[in-house]
Amino acid sequence: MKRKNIFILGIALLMVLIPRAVWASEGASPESNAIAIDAVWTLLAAFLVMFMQPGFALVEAGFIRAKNAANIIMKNVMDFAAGSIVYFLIGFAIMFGIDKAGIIGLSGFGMSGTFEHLGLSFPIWVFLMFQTVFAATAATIVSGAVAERIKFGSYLIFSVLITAVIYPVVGHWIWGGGWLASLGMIDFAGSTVVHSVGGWAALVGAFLLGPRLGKYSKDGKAAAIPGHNITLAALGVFILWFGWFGFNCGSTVSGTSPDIGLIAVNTNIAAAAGAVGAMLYSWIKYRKPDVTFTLNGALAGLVGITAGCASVNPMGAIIIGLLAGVLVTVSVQFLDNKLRIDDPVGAISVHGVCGAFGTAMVGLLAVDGGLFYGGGASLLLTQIIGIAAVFVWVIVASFIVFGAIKAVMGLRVSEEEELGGLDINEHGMNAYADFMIKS
Amino acid sequence: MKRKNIFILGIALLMVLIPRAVWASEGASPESNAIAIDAVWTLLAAFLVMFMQPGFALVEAGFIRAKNAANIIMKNVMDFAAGSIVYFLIGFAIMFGIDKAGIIGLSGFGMSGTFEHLGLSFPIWVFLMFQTVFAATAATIVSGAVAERIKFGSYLIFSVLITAVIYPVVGHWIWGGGWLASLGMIDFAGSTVVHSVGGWAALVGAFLLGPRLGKYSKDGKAAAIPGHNITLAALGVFILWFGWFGFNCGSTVSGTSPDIGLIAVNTNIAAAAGAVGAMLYSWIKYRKPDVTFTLNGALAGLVGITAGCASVNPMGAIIIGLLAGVLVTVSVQFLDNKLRIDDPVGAISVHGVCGAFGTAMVGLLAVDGGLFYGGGASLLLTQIIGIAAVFVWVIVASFIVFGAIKAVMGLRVSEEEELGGLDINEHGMNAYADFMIKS
Amino acid sequence: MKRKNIFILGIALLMVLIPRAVWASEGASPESNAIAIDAVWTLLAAFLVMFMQPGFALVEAGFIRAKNAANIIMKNVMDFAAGSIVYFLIGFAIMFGIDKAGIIGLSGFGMSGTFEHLGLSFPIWVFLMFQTVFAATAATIVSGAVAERIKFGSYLIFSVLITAVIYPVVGHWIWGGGWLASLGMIDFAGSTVVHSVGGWAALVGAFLLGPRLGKYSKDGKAAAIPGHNITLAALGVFILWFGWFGFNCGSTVSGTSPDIGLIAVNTNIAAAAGAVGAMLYSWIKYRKPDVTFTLNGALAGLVGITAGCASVNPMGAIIIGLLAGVLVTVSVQFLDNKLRIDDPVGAISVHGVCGAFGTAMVGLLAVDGGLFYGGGASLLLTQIIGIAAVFVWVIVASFIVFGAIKAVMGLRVSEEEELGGLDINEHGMNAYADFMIKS
Amino acid sequence: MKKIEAVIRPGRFEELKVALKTQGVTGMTTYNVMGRGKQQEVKQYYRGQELQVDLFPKLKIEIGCPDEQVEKIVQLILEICKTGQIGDGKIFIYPLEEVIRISSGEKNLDAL
Amino acid sequence: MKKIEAVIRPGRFEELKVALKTQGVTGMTTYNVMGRGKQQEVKQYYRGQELQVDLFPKLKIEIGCPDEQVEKIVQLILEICKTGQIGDGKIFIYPLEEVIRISSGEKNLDAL
Amino acid sequence: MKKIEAVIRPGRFEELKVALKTQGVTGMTTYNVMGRGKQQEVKQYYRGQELQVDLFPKLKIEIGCPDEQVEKIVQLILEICKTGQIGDGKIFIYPLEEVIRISSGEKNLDAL
Ligand SMILES: Nc1ncnc2c1ncn2[C@@H]1O[C@H](COP(=O)(O)OP(=O)(O)O)[C@@H](O)[C@H]1O
Ligand SMILES: Nc1ncnc2c1ncn2[C@@H]1O[C@H](COP(=O)(O)OP(=O)(O)O)[C@@H](O)[C@H]1O
Ligand SMILES: Nc1ncnc2c1ncn2[C@@H]1O[C@H](COP(=O)(O)OP(=O)(O)O)[C@@H](O)[C@H]1O
Repeated sequence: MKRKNIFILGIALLMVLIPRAVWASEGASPESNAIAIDAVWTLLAAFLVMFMQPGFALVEAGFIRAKNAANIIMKNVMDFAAGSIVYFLIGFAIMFGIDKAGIIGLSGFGMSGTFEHLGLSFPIWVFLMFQTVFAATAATIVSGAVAERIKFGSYLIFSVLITAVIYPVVGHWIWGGGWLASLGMIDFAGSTVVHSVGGWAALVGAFLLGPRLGKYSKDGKAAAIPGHNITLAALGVFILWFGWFGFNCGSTVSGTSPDIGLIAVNTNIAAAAGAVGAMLYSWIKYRKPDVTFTLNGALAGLVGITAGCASVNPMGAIIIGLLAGVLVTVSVQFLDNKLRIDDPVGAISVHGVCGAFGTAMVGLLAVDGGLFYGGGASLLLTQIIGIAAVFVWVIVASFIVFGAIKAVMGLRVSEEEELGGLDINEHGMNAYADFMIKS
Repeated sequence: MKRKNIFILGIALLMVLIPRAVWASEGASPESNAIAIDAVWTLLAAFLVMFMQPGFALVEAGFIRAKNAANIIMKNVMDFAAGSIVYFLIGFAIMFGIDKAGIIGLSGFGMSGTFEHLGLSFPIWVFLMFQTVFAATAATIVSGAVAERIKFGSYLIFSVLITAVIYPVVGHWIWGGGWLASLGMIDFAGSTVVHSVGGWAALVGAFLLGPRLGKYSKDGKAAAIPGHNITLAALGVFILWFGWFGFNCGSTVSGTSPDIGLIAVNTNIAAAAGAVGAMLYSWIKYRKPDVTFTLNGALAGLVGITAGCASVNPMGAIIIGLLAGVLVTVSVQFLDNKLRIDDPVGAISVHGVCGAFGTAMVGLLAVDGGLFYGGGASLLLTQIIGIAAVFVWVIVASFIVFGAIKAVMGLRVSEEEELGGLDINEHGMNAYADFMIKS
Repeated sequence: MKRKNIFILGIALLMVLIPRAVWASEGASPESNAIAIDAVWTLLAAFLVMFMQPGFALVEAGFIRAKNAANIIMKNVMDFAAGSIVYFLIGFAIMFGIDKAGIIGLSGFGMSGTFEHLGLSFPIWVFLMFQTVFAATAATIVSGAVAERIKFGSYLIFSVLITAVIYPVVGHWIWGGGWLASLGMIDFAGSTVVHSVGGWAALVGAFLLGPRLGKYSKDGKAAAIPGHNITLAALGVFILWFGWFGFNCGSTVSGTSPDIGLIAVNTNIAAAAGAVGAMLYSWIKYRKPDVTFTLNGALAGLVGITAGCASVNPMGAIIIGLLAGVLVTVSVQFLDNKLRIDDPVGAISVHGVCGAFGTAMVGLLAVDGGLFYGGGASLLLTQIIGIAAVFVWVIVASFIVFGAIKAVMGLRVSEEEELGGLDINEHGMNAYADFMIKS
Repeated sequence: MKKIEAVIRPGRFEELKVALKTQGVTGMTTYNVMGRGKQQEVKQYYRGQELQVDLFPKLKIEIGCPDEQVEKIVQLILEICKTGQIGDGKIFIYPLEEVIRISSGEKNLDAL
Repeated sequence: MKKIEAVIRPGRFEELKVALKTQGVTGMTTYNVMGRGKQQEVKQYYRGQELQVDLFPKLKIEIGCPDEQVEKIVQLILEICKTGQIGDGKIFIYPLEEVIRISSGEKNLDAL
Repeated sequence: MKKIEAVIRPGRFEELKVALKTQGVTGMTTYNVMGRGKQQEVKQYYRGQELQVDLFPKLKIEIGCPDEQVEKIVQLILEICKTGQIGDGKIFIYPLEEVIRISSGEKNLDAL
């Protein structure tokens, strides 16, 4: 067998099983290799992003009480499962179908028709895979904020609709050739597209649901409701940090891009700075370094750098991370004590607030076009327009969807169910059958 | 340093440490790059598949009682450890050694001799790595079904023998140029080769061991024995889902293959559909969406799509997943209540039953050759022959091996040890020393 | 759009967001592709190595008591977070800056200036990313040995200093063109550079801190202090095993290297042999296969093979692994009973002792240059010189740093804080708020 | 002296604790128990198997107190923990012969 | 009234619970304890260190009942929980002065 | 016979257990409880919210023993568990009417 014929290689024995034409049967070329590198990179990144799902699941589970752990797990499994199907059927078409007036895509439902207008070199499936895991990320953010009290069925319906419509519309605006893309908004890997969308939807959900029983005393003071497994929550954060390399670096959708190294460094160092920022702030403010804030801080740094990971330099990434780390703790306190919106895991602050913050910071710190680098205020302005537009759309759409669900079937479990826990009442089981659970 | 000389690059400083000739010292060529892409892809996929080991470990641990958690963990560590060595020494030779009569390979024990007949472009080690983690997967499936009552030593011996002989023989038949490969059976990534083999061996093990104490009341009614950590079990499922991308997409053993994107999409959507199918079915049947069935359903979808992931389209994948999700819950009930075979984690249903199901579905849904696509019944027939042959071989071989172990040293721990837990009695410790365990 | 123009591809829609020049705008070439493959490989390996952080966190958390779990988690998060920043600012420059007398690098602080002397083909950021996660690994080893009693602040300071100075100096000697590199020392992926450095620093820390309260009875007998979550510890080991593929295979910093397959096989089989070795040894010695020793054994195998993973053959890897597995259990006992140094997780034995052992074994088993392969004693001698030099440097430096911290602010929490647990006393919370914790 | 043992709904405990404190009763010992009175079994399904849940999680509070405080404490418990539904819990009262404070060696009423 | 406290092998509980129910005894409170009577220590190794295990997991059941039921319940426990081996457990009987059902305020025999 | 109930600092238990054994007292039942006497609340912050910690983890030991052993055991507990600080714990002594060893059916003093 000659070296040259690598495309008819593989394992001869397995060849029977490979039913389709290989890449370029006429032989390897620099072009076909470059396409392969891009495809391999994009897929591996997609796998990493998919792995963020258990990251979210663990953070959310760890930050809430043991009696609701199986329920939150179930929500996380199902938003990814249902989301994968619905994004395949509807979401992708809205996001990347042929553009209508810069507002929405409207071709390719069920992956039918052509996606030639995307100008992809590799098969559309590679791109679909990558976009599916992004869509699922947006959906999964919501579950944390509405945890411990939302009905399972109601949650599922919202989850399907955010993946089918609410998120893809924003995605179309910014990544699908829509009006914000035309304005030149920079949201490289989705601080706004993915995280703020999830965060603002979470805000609406948590607001409409109201706080958990016992969260506020009669005199309105917020109580601490400690999470049941900080070890697992931390594992979740590490998994997210790991998966985020796929999220940000993979957003080049190209392994031949020379930017991937810088993006990785920026991503990592912003997360690091976020953890440091939150830890120091909580240490000073509460006399002890707070573990859950530090964990939130790392995520805040990651969310913050997502928009600008390919536009800023590492110093910029450190600044974004540090500030996001502080911002997230301030924001959690603000929601808790001032707005009285009960978000058990800090999802609104981490994803909504820090997503918007990170997107805005690109306007200041982008090496190419940022205000601090002499690029003037125009990029900053564009960013702010984008942030505001997405905020308005998501809040309005979520109000309609959550509101309709509330009207039709109710959002919240009964008081008794909430006290007894969603695990036993919604799923007939306990997550930790063998352990004594403290009351 | 010239751009061109990239092959003598790397980090100059590190070069001292690289003792061997680099890929193609005469310079990069499209061919050498394509080989490198294939090697990189195959290795990364192998790493992902290796990571399925903790996935299995967590699902199994989470679904059983706390008093046996360290024991199941230990079994999972050791079947991979012992399996890696024994597959290197024996298994690979039987599976990929030079064919004897379509039945068995018989050259290359201890990786000696040549493997030129495989026609691999990249070094044999890449392929060995990939195949090792597959072999370990087959072995590890068994531990769940025999959990909470099998002797540690007895389990280890079976585990070594399945990896050394039982699995490689099947592997040879279907992937190693054996008689089923010649018939044209399609089992792309191993619904049958890996999963059914594990599942049928699990069936024999669980049957010979008998049910756990307390599983059946005197009047023969099956009792529920809740798992001790659903959060970890769910993490295990997510890890498996993640690793499965390596399992299926990596089975191209080629990153230059244009199929990898479609395979990824099919894999993901079948898992999603499996979770949806199992959830809906359990919701209707038991009035509540069952968490552990949903988790099993996702795995069932993955097992089901494994055979046909490169042959069906995403719609086919959804169908396979949905049906597998329903099938797994029906099968678990059937084993529990009708056959009275006690499988604590559902391994027989997930891997054995859904593996066979998925393999058969290729005969219907393969775009190229499937009955529903006008390909006639011949592929379906071939698939069924393959399923049946593997079933017979594994059942017979497992009966012999498990039976011999039972005769010589016994399979099951004493009643007292079972009641007290395998952790304390087989390993002298508890998995959760600091926690109060409910009785 | 022509196939050829793959470099201006990507998704047309996303292009707006990609602010920088792509790899080689003039088109794909074999050279540019090879660079891309190397960059992709190195980055993916770096991500895997980063994922070792939760591996360490879980092993350490699982092996200690529940009352200190959040604290150890916090230390693991923070050493990676703080370490990433400080290595960016200082460590990388010391390790890979322009060499001074073979002792230290002194250029490129804050990644300023040029790193042309490294002769890298891909952007420096790729390399920085890879090196950052290695540096963090060295730091994180220490936390396990000093667990359950060191002050959080004191730990953090040491952690920053090991990443900024102690580790980079050794890195420079062996990987940065320093004097040990010149001698021809082989430490491919860092048995000595990373693991021994961490292990010896851990030794000093554990020694200066003294044993945990209750570890030794009045008559000097060591007590067992069981870990609180063996399931999570095992997950940690599996994660480390998984990440180690990135650690060792990625150390080629080249995906076009033909060695990556062999390195993967060696890594895997040494880990397997380590687990087997430790299990068998403990089974014989204590009549039961010890779970935590088996877990340590797998890690010992991995640490042991790290130096020689590209120099030995799989048989050599099995030997190294088996011996390391036995060695680690002997060493743990020796430290516990003879030296009375209390290392809750076995970090000193796993990383320090087995790191040195593995480095030495290269001198015997390297196919090219090893004593057993007729290469004479010179390589062995070099290896031993390297081991000794690193031992002396790390011990002395750690004594100075830990000693200074002890003198200035104290190392150890108060007796009362230790009894009550570091979680509540250092961070004001419990890791498992909902569970009854046994006393 | 008496020992009052109250088995209550866990969700009621916080309020009770605060109320007791306002009455000057701080000494108490609590732990989780599983129990059942006349409360009905609940049928659950786990993996499709019926599961009779006939023990429910409760919180037990033990309070050692002088005879004359018993009534007040019982009243308080009834007030706060009563929803009128089965499952509210029960109060048991035992004779208590001696109490000793370990830190001081004080005995009986001085020790409470 | 009496309080019966039985410390038994956890594995025997399910059967005992069912048997008690057939006798009309449903009221009970249970929790996990660690205990030891004359049962021998067991030597274990953890990471090579000897570990004296001298407390064993047991289940404690508390049943408040009228005086005349005591004997029947004790008999039932002896019947079901006795294996004849050391470690079977122990039964303790205490005087119980008062019982109050929280949901209704009923007292004593009415409350049981 | 009496039942001695001691609520102590968990950290003191190992030593106490050994000391009791040297006195021939091995029978005991232990479990974890949360409790409070006159010990002061501690203020903690969790995610920036104030958290009043007013129940502390303690270990409860129950020992059934003949009347004449009570004093010896109480002395031992005082000796070993007393640090002089509030929070050391408390000892409660109750009347115990009957004890039965399940494995043999032996009663009262024979059963202890
Ligand atoms: N006879 C009894 N002996 C011991 N504990 C009891 C008894 N009756 C009730 N309890 C405890 O009180 C708790 C609450 O009882 P509840 O169901 O309210 O009683 P009832 O239904 O008789 O009012 C039970 O969960 C159990 O722990
Ligand atoms: N004197 C005692 N005081 C308190 N609890 C006891 C006493 N003796 C035994 N127990 C409890 O009863 C359980 C079972 O005791 P067991 O070992 O069967 O006693 P024996 O060996 O005296 O028959 C013990 O684990 C312990 O919890
Ligand atoms: N009156 C009481 N009733 C029941 N338990 C008590 C009482 N007083 C104290 N305890 C228990 O004893 C433990 C130790 O009490 P401690 O704080 O030392 O008491 P004091 O401060 O009164 O000396 C408490 O945590 C609690 O569990």
